Amino acid sequence: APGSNTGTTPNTGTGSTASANPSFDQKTFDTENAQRTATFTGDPATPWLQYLPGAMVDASKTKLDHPGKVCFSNAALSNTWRQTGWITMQQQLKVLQSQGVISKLEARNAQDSDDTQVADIDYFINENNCDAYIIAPNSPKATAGAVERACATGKPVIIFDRGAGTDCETSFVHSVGGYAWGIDSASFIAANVKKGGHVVALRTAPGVDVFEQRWAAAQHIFEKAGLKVTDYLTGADPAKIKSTLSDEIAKGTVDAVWVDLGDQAVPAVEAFEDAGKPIPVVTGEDVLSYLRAWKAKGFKGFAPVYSAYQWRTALIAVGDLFQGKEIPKDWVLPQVPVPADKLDAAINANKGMPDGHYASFGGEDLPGYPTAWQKP
Amino acid sequence: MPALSIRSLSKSFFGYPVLSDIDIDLEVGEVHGLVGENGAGKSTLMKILAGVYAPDSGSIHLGETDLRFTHPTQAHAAGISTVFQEFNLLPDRSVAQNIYLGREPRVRGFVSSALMNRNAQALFDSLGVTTISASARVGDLSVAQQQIVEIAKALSYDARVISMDEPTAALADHEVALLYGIIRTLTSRGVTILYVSHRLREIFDLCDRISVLKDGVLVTTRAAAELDEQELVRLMVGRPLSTFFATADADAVVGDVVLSLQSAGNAWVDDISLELRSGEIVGMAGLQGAGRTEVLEGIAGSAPFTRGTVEVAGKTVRIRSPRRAIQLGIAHITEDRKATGLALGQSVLDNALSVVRATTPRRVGAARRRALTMLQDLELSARGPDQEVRYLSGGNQQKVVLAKWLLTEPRVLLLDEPTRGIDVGAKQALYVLMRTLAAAGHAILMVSSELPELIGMADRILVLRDGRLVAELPAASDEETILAAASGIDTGVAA
Amino acid sequence: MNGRTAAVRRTLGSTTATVYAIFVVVAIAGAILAATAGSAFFTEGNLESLLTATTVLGLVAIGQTLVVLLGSLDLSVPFVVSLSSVLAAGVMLGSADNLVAGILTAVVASTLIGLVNGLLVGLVKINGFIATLGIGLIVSGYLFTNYQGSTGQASPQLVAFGGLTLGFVPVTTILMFACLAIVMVLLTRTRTGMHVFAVGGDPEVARMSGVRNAVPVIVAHALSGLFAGLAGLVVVARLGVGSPQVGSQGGYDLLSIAAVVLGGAVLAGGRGSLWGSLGGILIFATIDSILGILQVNPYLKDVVRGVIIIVAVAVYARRSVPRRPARFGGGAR
Amino acid sequence: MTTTTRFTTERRPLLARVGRGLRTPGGAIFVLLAILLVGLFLYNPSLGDPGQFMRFLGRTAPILIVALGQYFVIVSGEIDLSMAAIIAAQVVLAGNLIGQDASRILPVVLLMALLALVVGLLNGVLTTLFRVPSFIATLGTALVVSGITFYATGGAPSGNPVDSFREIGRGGIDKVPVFGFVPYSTIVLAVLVVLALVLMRRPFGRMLLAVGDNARMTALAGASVWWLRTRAFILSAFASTIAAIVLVGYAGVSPVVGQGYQFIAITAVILGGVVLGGGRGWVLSAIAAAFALEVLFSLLDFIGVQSTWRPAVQGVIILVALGVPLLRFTRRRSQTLRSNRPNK
Ligand SMILES: Nc1ncnc2c1ncn2[C@@H]1O[C@H](COP(=O)(O)OP(=O)(O)OP(=O)(O)O)[C@@H](O)[C@H]1O
Ligand SMILES: Nc1ncnc2c1ncn2[C@@H]1O[C@H](COP(=O)(O)OP(=O)(O)OP(=O)(O)O)[C@@H](O)[C@H]1O
Ligand SMILES: [Mg+2]
Ligand SMILES: [Mg+2]
Repeated sequence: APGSNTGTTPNTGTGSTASANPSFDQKTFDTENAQRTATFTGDPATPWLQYLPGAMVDASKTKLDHPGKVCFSNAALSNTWRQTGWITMQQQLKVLQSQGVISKLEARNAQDSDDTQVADIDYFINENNCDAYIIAPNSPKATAGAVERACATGKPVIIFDRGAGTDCETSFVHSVGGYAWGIDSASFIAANVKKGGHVVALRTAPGVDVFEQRWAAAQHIFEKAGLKVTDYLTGADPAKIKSTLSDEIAKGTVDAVWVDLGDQAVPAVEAFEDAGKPIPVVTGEDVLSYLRAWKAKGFKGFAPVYSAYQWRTALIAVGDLFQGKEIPKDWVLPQVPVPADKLDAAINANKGMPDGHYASFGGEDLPGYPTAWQKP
Repeated sequence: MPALSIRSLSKSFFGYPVLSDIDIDLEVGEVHGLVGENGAGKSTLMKILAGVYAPDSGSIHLGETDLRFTHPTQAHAAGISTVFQEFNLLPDRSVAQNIYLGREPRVRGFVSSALMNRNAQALFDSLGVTTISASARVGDLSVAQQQIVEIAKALSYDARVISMDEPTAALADHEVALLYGIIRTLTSRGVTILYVSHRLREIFDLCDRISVLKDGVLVTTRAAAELDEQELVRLMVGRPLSTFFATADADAVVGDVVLSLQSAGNAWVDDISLELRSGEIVGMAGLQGAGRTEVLEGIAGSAPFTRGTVEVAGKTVRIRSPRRAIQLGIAHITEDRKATGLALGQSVLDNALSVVRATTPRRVGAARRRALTMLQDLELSARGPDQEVRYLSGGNQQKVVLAKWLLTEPRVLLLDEPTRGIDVGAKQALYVLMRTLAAAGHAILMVSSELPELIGMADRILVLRDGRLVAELPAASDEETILAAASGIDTGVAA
Repeated sequence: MNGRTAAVRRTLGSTTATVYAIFVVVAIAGAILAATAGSAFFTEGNLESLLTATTVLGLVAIGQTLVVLLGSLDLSVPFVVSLSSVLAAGVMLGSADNLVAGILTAVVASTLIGLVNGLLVGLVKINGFIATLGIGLIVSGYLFTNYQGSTGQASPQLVAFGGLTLGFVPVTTILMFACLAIVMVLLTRTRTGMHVFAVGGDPEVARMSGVRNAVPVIVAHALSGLFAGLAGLVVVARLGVGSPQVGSQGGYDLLSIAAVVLGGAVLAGGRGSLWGSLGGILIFATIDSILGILQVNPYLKDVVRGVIIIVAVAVYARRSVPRRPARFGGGAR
Repeated sequence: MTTTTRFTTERRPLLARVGRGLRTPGGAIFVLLAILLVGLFLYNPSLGDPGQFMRFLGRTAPILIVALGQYFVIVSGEIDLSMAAIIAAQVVLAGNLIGQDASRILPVVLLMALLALVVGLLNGVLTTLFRVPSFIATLGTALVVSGITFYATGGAPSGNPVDSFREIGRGGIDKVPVFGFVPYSTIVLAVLVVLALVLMRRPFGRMLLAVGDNARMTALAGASVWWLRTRAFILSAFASTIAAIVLVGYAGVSPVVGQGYQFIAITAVILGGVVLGGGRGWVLSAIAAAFALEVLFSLLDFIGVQSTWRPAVQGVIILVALGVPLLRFTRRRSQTLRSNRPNK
């Protein structure tokens, strides 16, 4: 029924309705909560190669005696996280090409459309000349059918970022997940705002799984901490974020701002500055625009991370399969947030990078570093 | 028992009465003329009969039944159809589709285009029209042909009462004759015709009885035989019109040549050579489609000449746009004021100032002051300078068009059918105005399809045929001579 | 007879012919470009993709053509597509038994929304642009409030239907053509259909001729809703789930209008054809396909699309200049 | 007995004109705005403080400016769907080219003006000289402009221009008597509104209305129709650019900044009684309508309407605001003669 979920009405102040949020899943919440602090296999210096111990994929059947062609169906390039990842992936490709593992990467960009992505995958299948598929699904359930068709070709299928709503894939590469992200950031707020405090949550868009999970987890934490939450859908439009917050500031106190996408934090911070109010707790993400604003303005911040290096891991996974190296069936990558004490290090390591760059891009060892990431 | 009786019918727009307490009886099989000045309310009355407007009070009886229309369909169903003053055709659809719009014939539930075309063709055959194909696109037809389609459409309803609002305004003489024939056939079948026209000759040719409207009030209904033109005009205008055409002052001087064309031509006209002097009124005659409008458009730059030379006040000029023509002092009053003369949604004042604003924006202030007096001098009938032109009657709209051009203080006035759809009173006022303008040194080139008007007003008459000038006739030529030259049947007079 | 030859001449010289001429040129150019890129354009696989891409937009454009012919617009279609998809998938819930119920729910709801559009435009006389924009916003509010991401599950028959092909021709494409044929009959052989042209050409003339203008307006808008709903069903068949975003993701509002105009219809109403619209969609789909094969950056795709629309419509505008027949030859001065 | 009024040069009394005006759609919007403002003050008394209210007005400035630009185009009988694309392009241009170097502000602003001129000119020339309907022409240029913008930035531009440049959208004059705080954006807005009012009373403005009403007639009156309409498009592109400058100041660079503005602007302009198809409507009504919409959106926030329902409420308000007067007007409309037919 209308009005049964996500929103909260600030004038009644009836707190959150996390338990009623259909996106909330206690089991996944608990799993990801545990994985946040788990120990990962592999060298922490190359986190993109780390994974949680678990079932491995037998790669003997996927071994090729020639460089393989990889077909990549990408959901979109419409935010800076995806751009950062895409650059990292292309640089990784150069390495694998020079090693003679991969011949060619044919990429199609679905521009945020499920239907287009299904068409893209079907095109790859119909053309029948891919040695492996990489799919970054736009929305898990909607692409499930097409992913299953890709699996049916018998070629390896690597899913990364958002899940595929099926488990036919060869391997699913992802960092811990949206719940973990939400838990990291919301716990920071819960620890820094007294009970009964007012949190404004800025949400990008409804219905995108990653965002829904971040929000569901955060909502859960806020509810438990007894915080009053007002959430807004902003479409990531900075003007809307700013005016929304201006209204909130005009109406009463705001003790913290939680965002589900790092880009949104900067205009939120500016709203307090413009109103001449002290900046409260504002969480963000490891995107440099936020990290730099955080450092420059010295408010209480926290940057959860959704590791951008998973883009190269997906390609590495394919390369491993072509070379007959086994890979984890569920390749969970670490997802280490940037707290205040690591802020300076994160900023210094990324000097000269554009504002949209993500600190966890994980490409310092790749050819073309740093210039490849610096061009717009 | 009358075919249709109108009883104490009243209608007002925004509180302004347009028809008050009208009583008219239409007898079976008669042609009933309806005359009156512009804005008298003739078209409004017809639209009420057609179900387009609802009356404020009063009633309409068809035989025994009391009619109340809320939609034009009901008028059609009751046996009343209408030829409207404005065209009511869809240019992108075929002739047959237009005629049967709203009641397309169906065979087993589906519209049959074949049947529709056959019916339409049969209708034209019965009217003796041979030049129109039922499947032709209406937009491809000439204006006159479209008017005939419009008439055919009204006839196709098998109505008992047909109202016609200035059906001949766009017709040539032989087509008018065709219409006369159609009307006679209809009346012999007992159909009643309500006929509106500003051409008094037609009224007397056709009508059995005549009703006169003035300012929305019925002045009288009389048998045509009891009236003559003088009397009718007096009833319409409320005063006698002594001499209809203003005569030129005896001592009026014809001055220098202000406009001269030598072998001018374009895709539509060719080899046009003429001279226009200040203070003179030159008429231009020709059959429908002879190219008179195009000559004016060539001079005024809206369809520029591509050949020959044009001189204005002795200087050779190239007029490639209306703007250039206006700068040279040429004013072009077009033949279709609604489509090309006015912005109907704008006010009287905005329309009057439009040319000045477009060409000499710096003079707008002065022009605004003169505009008000000029509109008063033209005896405009409107609520004020802020009234939308849309709500003025045809004649008053024409006055606004004239005002907007006169405000540019032109040297040369090109008038294309300046009296089309204008009542006698306004016509005469315009004639007087033309004389005054000529006397003040303006040069006037006037196109008209009404020969008496040309003969009465012009100092000399140029005749155009098939895009070429074929004759120049003196002022006092008779209609036959002009027609002969225009049709090429007997070119007794040298070009 | 005379009329018939004139009609034939008109068809040959018509905008629709130009549309298909452009299509052929684009397809040939595409084949050549694809070949230079080391790929083939006319492969069964690619043709199947191309036809699939035509289907959803094609269904939407059928309705949009009706509405544009009428002189109105339908900006609510993307949201109706989404609504239809979530309703159908939500009712079916993956069960074979709920197939009919799901289809009916989706179709009825979509048609009702179209009907409301029609009532607002036809009776309340709100401008079509605004009325359908407003209804679209309302539907989107409903969608975003009640659905978070993909939802429901298509019934297995529907999914099977979505994957069915005859040779390389998807059955859904054939369904789209069937709809096209039905609407064609509606437009040329029924009074309401003919009145769509009349009201689009000049509503006042239509009214004066005894047409009840509201009827074609309401019917056309309702059908536009219906076809958007069918498009939503095809989406469910392809994706297997309903999605509250799928319509806006597809940009079906502006894309369908652009396709209809690319097909030679005049936005002011009264002029256009279904075949033309289909041609418009084929052109779009072909260009998309070629640019995809050439791995052109998706943003440059938009640039190409924009240029094609403008150029094509400019060409039509040039051709349809009404000219008085010239009597004398040219000859500059 | 005589019922026809002869022509008088007098105008009706001011009060009568105002009264009549308020009953037209263009006038009713002021009433609606007043009601909404009362609601806004009730739900958020802090806005009663002049400084707060000026801040509020200031942040609505970009959309109001966009509506202003759209007004010129709509009143001339066309429509401009390229505004959001121009805003995005200009915002990206400012972010990428000015960067952190204040000395580049002037040249980049000039470049932005040039871009506005080119796009406006293109829109105008395509619709007038090439007779591509403006809906399509501006949709096309929008695709081209935004396609190039996003191609050049890879899809997701980022990176704000230097703070001094952003001052125009963020800053203001403090301690102004009466107002307290006056954001620069309100000053920009005020200047533009006054300019627009003046422009619409000048021959250019009157002729723009005439073009929207009857383009053929305007051409024959010696006006250059293509140039009139093209200037409207150029004004619209400049409005988008100014809005972009204010926006990039207010909000910073983002691919979605300005998205959907043209639809809000078109809605506002029509809500303000300006007729799609041209020839009618007052510029101040259009601005008032745009402001009313912004007030409405804020009011919804204050009332606490669930955020996902907001588009729906917006849709309902638009339909009610337009539908109710129309229901009242259609009865009168049907009495009047044929409504102004499009000039084909
Ligand atoms: N084939 C045609 N197609 C479209 N319009 C035409 C065509 N022929 C003539 N016209 C227009 O119809 C009108 C009458 O034709 P034309 O100008 O050739 O004759 P005219 O001598 O000016 O006659 P009149 O002024 O009595 O109508 C003009 O406005 C002309 O532009
Ligand atoms: N829809 C309308 N709204 C307001 N006023 C109108 C409307 N239609 C006509 N009028 C006014 O009603 C009066 C009568 O107009 P009508 O068109 O009936 O005159 P007419 O006798 O047909 O004149 P003409 O000979 O010029 O055609 C005019 O003053 C006109 O301005
Ligand atoms: Mg009349
Ligand atoms: Mg003529």
